[in-house]
Amino acid sequence: MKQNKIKQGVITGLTFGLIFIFLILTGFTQVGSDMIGNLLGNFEKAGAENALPVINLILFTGLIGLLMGLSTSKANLSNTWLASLLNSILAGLIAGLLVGAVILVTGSFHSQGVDFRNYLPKLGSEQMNYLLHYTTPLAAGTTYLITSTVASLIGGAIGKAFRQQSWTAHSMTWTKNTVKNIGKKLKLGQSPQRKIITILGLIVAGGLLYLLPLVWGSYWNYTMGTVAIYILLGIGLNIIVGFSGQLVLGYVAFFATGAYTFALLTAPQPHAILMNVWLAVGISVIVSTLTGLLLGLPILNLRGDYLAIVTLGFGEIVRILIRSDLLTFLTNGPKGVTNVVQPSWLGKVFSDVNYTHFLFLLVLIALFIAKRLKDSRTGRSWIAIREDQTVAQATGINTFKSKLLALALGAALAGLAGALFASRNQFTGPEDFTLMVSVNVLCIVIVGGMGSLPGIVVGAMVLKGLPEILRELDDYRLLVFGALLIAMMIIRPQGLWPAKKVSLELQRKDSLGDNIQEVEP
Amino acid sequence: MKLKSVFVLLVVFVLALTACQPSQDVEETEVSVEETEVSVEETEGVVEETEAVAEETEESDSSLPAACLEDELGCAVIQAGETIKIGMGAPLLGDYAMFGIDISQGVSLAFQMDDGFEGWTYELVAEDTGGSPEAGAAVANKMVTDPTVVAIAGHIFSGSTEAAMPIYEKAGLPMMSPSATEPTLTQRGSTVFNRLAFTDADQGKFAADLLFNELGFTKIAVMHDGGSYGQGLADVVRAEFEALGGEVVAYEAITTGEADYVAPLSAVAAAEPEAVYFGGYAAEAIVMMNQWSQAGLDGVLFFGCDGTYGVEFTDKTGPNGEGAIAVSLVPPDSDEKTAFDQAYFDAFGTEAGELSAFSWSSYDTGGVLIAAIEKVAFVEGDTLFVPRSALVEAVRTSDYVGLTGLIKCDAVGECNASGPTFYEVVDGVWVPLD
Amino acid sequence: MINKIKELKITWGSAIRVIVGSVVAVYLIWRVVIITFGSGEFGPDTWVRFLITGLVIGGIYALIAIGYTLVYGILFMINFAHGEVMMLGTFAGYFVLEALSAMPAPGTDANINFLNAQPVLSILLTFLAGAGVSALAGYLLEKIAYRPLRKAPRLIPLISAIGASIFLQNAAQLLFGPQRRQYINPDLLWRGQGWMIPVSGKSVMLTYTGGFSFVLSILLMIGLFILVRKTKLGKSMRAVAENKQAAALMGIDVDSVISKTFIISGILAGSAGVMWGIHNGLFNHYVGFLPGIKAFTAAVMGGIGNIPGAMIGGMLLGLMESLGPALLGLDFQLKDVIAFAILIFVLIIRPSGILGEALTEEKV
Amino acid sequence: MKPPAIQTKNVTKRFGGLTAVDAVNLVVPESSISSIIGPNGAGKTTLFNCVSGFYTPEEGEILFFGEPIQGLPTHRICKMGIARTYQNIRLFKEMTAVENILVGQHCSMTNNWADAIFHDRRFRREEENALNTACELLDFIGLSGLGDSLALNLPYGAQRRLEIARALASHPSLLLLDEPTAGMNPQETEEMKALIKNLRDQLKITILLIEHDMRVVMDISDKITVLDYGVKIAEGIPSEIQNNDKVIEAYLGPGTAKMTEKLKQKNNNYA
Repeated sequence: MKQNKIKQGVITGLTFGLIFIFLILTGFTQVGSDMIGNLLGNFEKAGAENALPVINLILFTGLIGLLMGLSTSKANLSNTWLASLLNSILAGLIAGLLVGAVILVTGSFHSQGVDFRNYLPKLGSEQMNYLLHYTTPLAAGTTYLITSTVASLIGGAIGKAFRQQSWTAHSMTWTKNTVKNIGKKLKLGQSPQRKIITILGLIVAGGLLYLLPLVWGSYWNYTMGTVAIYILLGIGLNIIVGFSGQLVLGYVAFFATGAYTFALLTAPQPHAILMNVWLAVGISVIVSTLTGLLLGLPILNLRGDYLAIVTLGFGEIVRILIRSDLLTFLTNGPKGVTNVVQPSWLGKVFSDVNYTHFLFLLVLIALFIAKRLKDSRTGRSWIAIREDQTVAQATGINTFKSKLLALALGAALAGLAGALFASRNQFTGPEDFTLMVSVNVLCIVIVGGMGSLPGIVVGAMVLKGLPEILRELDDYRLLVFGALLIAMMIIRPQGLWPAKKVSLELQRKDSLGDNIQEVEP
Repeated sequence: MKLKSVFVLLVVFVLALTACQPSQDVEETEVSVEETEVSVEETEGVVEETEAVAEETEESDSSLPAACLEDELGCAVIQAGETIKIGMGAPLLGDYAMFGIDISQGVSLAFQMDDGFEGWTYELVAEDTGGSPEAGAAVANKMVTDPTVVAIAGHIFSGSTEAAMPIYEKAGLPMMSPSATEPTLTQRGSTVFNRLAFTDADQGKFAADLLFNELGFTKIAVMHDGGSYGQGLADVVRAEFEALGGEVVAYEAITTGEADYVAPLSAVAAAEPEAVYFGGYAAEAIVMMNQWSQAGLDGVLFFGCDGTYGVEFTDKTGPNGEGAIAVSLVPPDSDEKTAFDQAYFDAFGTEAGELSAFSWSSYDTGGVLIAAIEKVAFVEGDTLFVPRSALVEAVRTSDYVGLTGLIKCDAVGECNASGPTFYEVVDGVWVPLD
Repeated sequence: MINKIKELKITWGSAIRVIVGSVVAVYLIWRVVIITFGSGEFGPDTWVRFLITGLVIGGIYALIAIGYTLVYGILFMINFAHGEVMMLGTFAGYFVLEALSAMPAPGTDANINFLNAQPVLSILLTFLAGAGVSALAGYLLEKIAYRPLRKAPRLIPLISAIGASIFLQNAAQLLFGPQRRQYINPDLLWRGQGWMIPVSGKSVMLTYTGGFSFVLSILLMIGLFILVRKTKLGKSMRAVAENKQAAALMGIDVDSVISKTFIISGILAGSAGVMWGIHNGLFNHYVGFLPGIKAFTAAVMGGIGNIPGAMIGGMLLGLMESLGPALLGLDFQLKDVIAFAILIFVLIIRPSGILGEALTEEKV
Repeated sequence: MKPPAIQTKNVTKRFGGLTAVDAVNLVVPESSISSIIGPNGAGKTTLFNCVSGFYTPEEGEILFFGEPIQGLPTHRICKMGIARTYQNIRLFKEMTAVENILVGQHCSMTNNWADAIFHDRRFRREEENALNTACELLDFIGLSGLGDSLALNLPYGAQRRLEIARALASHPSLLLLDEPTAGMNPQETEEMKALIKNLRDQLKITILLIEHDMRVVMDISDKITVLDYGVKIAEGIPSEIQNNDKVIEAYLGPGTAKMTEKLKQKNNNYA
């Protein structure tokens, strides 16, 4: 019994100790401490003296300890205060001992002049001194131990106190109810009012979408333009994966086809066709669609992961062929196509603001189309195929045709996105079309919520926008990104904005009700 | 219902965007130099427009020094306590990270070893591009929004550079790339782009000449790694070698990142060449060298390029790499070089040249940029001003002696005046070829 | 008879299948004719070289592919991070070899390091470390990133796996740096040395590392086969793969079986990683990605979920990569195109892989 | 004379060495309720799957109102007017009840993706009609008000009925019901019986069903076919089947027919 009670503390301590060691070895402690320094506003002065960074480092250690304490208290609600605090102290001690030991050992080696950097590049001399708080290994190790234990104890106490009064739970339910009530009010409100609010909102949002690109500068125009292109890709892949449930991992092939068709048709090299931009966009879309059809015909009766790997292979085939010597005469090989034409309207080349507006408009149109498709016979047949292909076919759906249509439409959107991508960058090269593009788009669809259109917007924002925002984290952004992806799948597997069902029956009743009202007077 | 969902969507869109504003310190500087900021921002249009804006600036704010008002792109204004920022777009993560990390380390070392200018120190702002053109453009767009960035060291890799060039051109940020070698980059009329790397065309020509005339080979095989750099070189060598009268008996491309090239090497061996020219990077070259005899290429000369040169090659091929030839920007031994090597090792724990062959030229890149900035920058009050178009001009007219020799840019921005040096591996060390 | 003819429906899919099939077949026959009777761009020695390369790489692919197939068989998920599990094993092996080579051998003079004094023991230790670290990584991966998602829709664990892959790759880069590292082999197994096999007047080298890797991968596969077929654990693995609920009702601890599956696939991946290092030498944090994708391809080609299928798929993929370009008269740059094209071709003809169960009759 | 709704001629289906359905001849007259019964593994569902197109029989012919349908893809068969339900309910779980029924109407609708994008008149009219039909069907199976809940959230009996509604939505002339009352309580079973009768009487739909619950079978069937090991062993009206020795043996094992005879007599004696 007693052992069981302690177990939680031991495990948490070990976990957090290892995590902290990992953070030290990857050098994240420094970044984290600097962030704390930034928050406290003492970072500016940090360069001069050693005291401030060390304080920040200790604070960072404390923060980890605090989190550790909180998580020990989370596990056993039935624990008494004493047991709970004991657990926290235990966790703090264990983690502190682990970290302290690592610091002690590396520190001692370091003071003997051993250079770890060949194997652990983040443990350079300067960093080691910093990690040692500019003192002896023993003193530093002890500091870590004490900080971790004390912080864990505090964390445990806070956590226990909160849970004891289940204050958080109350607040949670309160918020939920409030949100629900507001929702109800909105729903119950008479529909004319609702419409006015919606229209007003649309105008405001539309205005913002128009105004923001004007003011936020070229960097954000560029980033949001990329996000918009990825939304287009997401919508396309969502038709294939989210609606019709066909796992396609080579979506980049259609993107590449669109981009290259457009680039080759408009760029002065290697072919000097110099076609009109808008015509070229159209042809790119058509070529991508045809590629989709051609690929789909032989393979669409494959199921699940077989389809996934075949399409993955197809994506790679397209990329390798584009850059190969075999097709260099056609595609300009690994050098890519340069000087791709930018779109123009009435003789004036799009500025980046125009371009962002144009992309936003296209995204809205694509969203609108996808939404209409979803709520139609076609869309229902896709979703039926996703749910149960055999039954869908027995219900009269020509599944092959239906899947082919989904693939073709998805490919068409990818082709459009590709053409825009090439023209906006004025360049396209084979390295823009790696497997990771397909993976990214798939992540957008799933992180946003399978089959959900607003989900794609949110997903694209998070997945293409977040790494840009995480640039502040420099080297650590992809690390953080990977960890967030896992955490997100565990915490919210249905996606950030899961698809919502339209209440068709209710809607019909509403409309009938409206009719009656209209008839009565 | 439909309307509502669209509405919610828009709101989220907008909220997310407003949440994504640049970090605070950048914002502050934006406020303090609002005028220049505006002028930089609006230079995206045509050049005439920029001039108009510059005039506007003149009218609205006469506190700027005359040199800035005369400069058609205005000045970068750097307050006391700030640093002079030099941007860089390089692959810092992913498959090509060693190039980016090495180059950023080389450049930042140049800045660290410099005493600064009138109390201002230089700071390298390196952003990750992963080597891709798409991210190259993103980084460039980010760089131009920071008004205290005065110049760009980079980009690294031709594709990324290519995508970034038009953006810097509009903003008037001079570039100096230690490694973008695609020949046509300097032939696009860009005023801002310069490079230290010699072009593939030059290198290929010299290599073919050496192979045919000096070493006396008549039958060679040409291989490349399928990248634009490698393929460019290989094509030049093939054309030049054939023009000289030699015969290219095999032309084979491989894929990067593999660990086994026995099959393509065996195929090349079957054509019985006297030497194999390889355009590509050390990673593949090392694997190839180690499998040389396995593929039946014993006694056939390996002829590399500046991508294959480096300590890594000799370290990791050991006796297998004996006799291989490569080209390099690596300077001949000198006191400065020894000092740099020591400093590099002390700072980063790896030998200069271990991550890539660009350690030295990236150091020189930093040096050239510092020299150019010091030529045009001036202090008024407690503010540093760097006239932008003057800086563009200054970089283009650089005349500087660095670790790698004389750096003197020509009219289109080719700055490597010393030409390639060929090296041969003798007893595990690269020795200049006479 | 008439019935049969009526059943031959002509659909777009089958038409394309026939066309693609016959074009490929005609081209292949033509190539074989040219190679056999024509002037012959490659001599027999070159073909033997291709074969050796293919088999060695194929063995490594097969080991990794088994990991994919084991996990897929039991969880129906693509363990996208499997390549990264292998990468961690490669690193672990490297560090052990570094340590051993820096360590003086006991009882000898200081000139001989432990590595060369006790090469067999050293190699054994290296493999133990590689396999151990990969097994641990696999175990933790399952526990942290996949177990909470056991009941989620199928694509959710895939995204989690992609996240894990990105995380592990970057963690390794941050921990150990981006530079390429090279395995220090004991002199006994030095790269670039091997047995010389005379083939048509020329001698072809079979490297010691290559021979060693191939034999070891075969031994590991045999071991795994025995494990799955003969042991209690193997039986429970198969039971869990068949039906988790039923297995649980029969008293099998499903969680522990899944954990053990990940451990086993980790062991195989780690061994493959160490082999990779010993045979090829160079590696960095990116080493797992490409072999991971290739092995996944191999697993699917063999019929995913089927262990002998993964072995055959791996070997076949390795052979195709080295023999394919020469057979088809294409550039070696296109070897992945050939590999993927053959994959597509195989799946068009056998929609569930070479040894996969036929799914044509859907269970109703 | 109008051909029967379904006529199978010597239909044989094999899985490897196992002959699941062996030369079965079956006639289902129009507007009848016919049942197939037999012990587990007798080949009932396999025969169903042959009729609905999931399997292609190796031998024999299946005529639907005189037209051969064996080997056709299932969506074509559905379009011809055969709809079915499944032994283990197979609804589109993540779709609402209404949507399930709308999918069922797929064949009877003609609008395509372009119509959907432009919301043209045909689309609007068709969708409105479809929605009306769906709501009527919901009413018919007694699920109105539950139309907007996801199929997986419906109670078991409701799911069974929804599956029938989805099948009905395609306006079938023949409805195949695979164990429609499996797992239902007596009251639900009664409701289902009434529903099936209604289908025949009101909508004039021919019904072929597989059922284990003998009370249901005996109560509503016009005709019963008994399968055992893939072979038809008996056919006739309920009362004939009830007293067929072969059938009893098939269900209870050889020799049991006499036993039951004796038991019956005993019971009679006691009575």
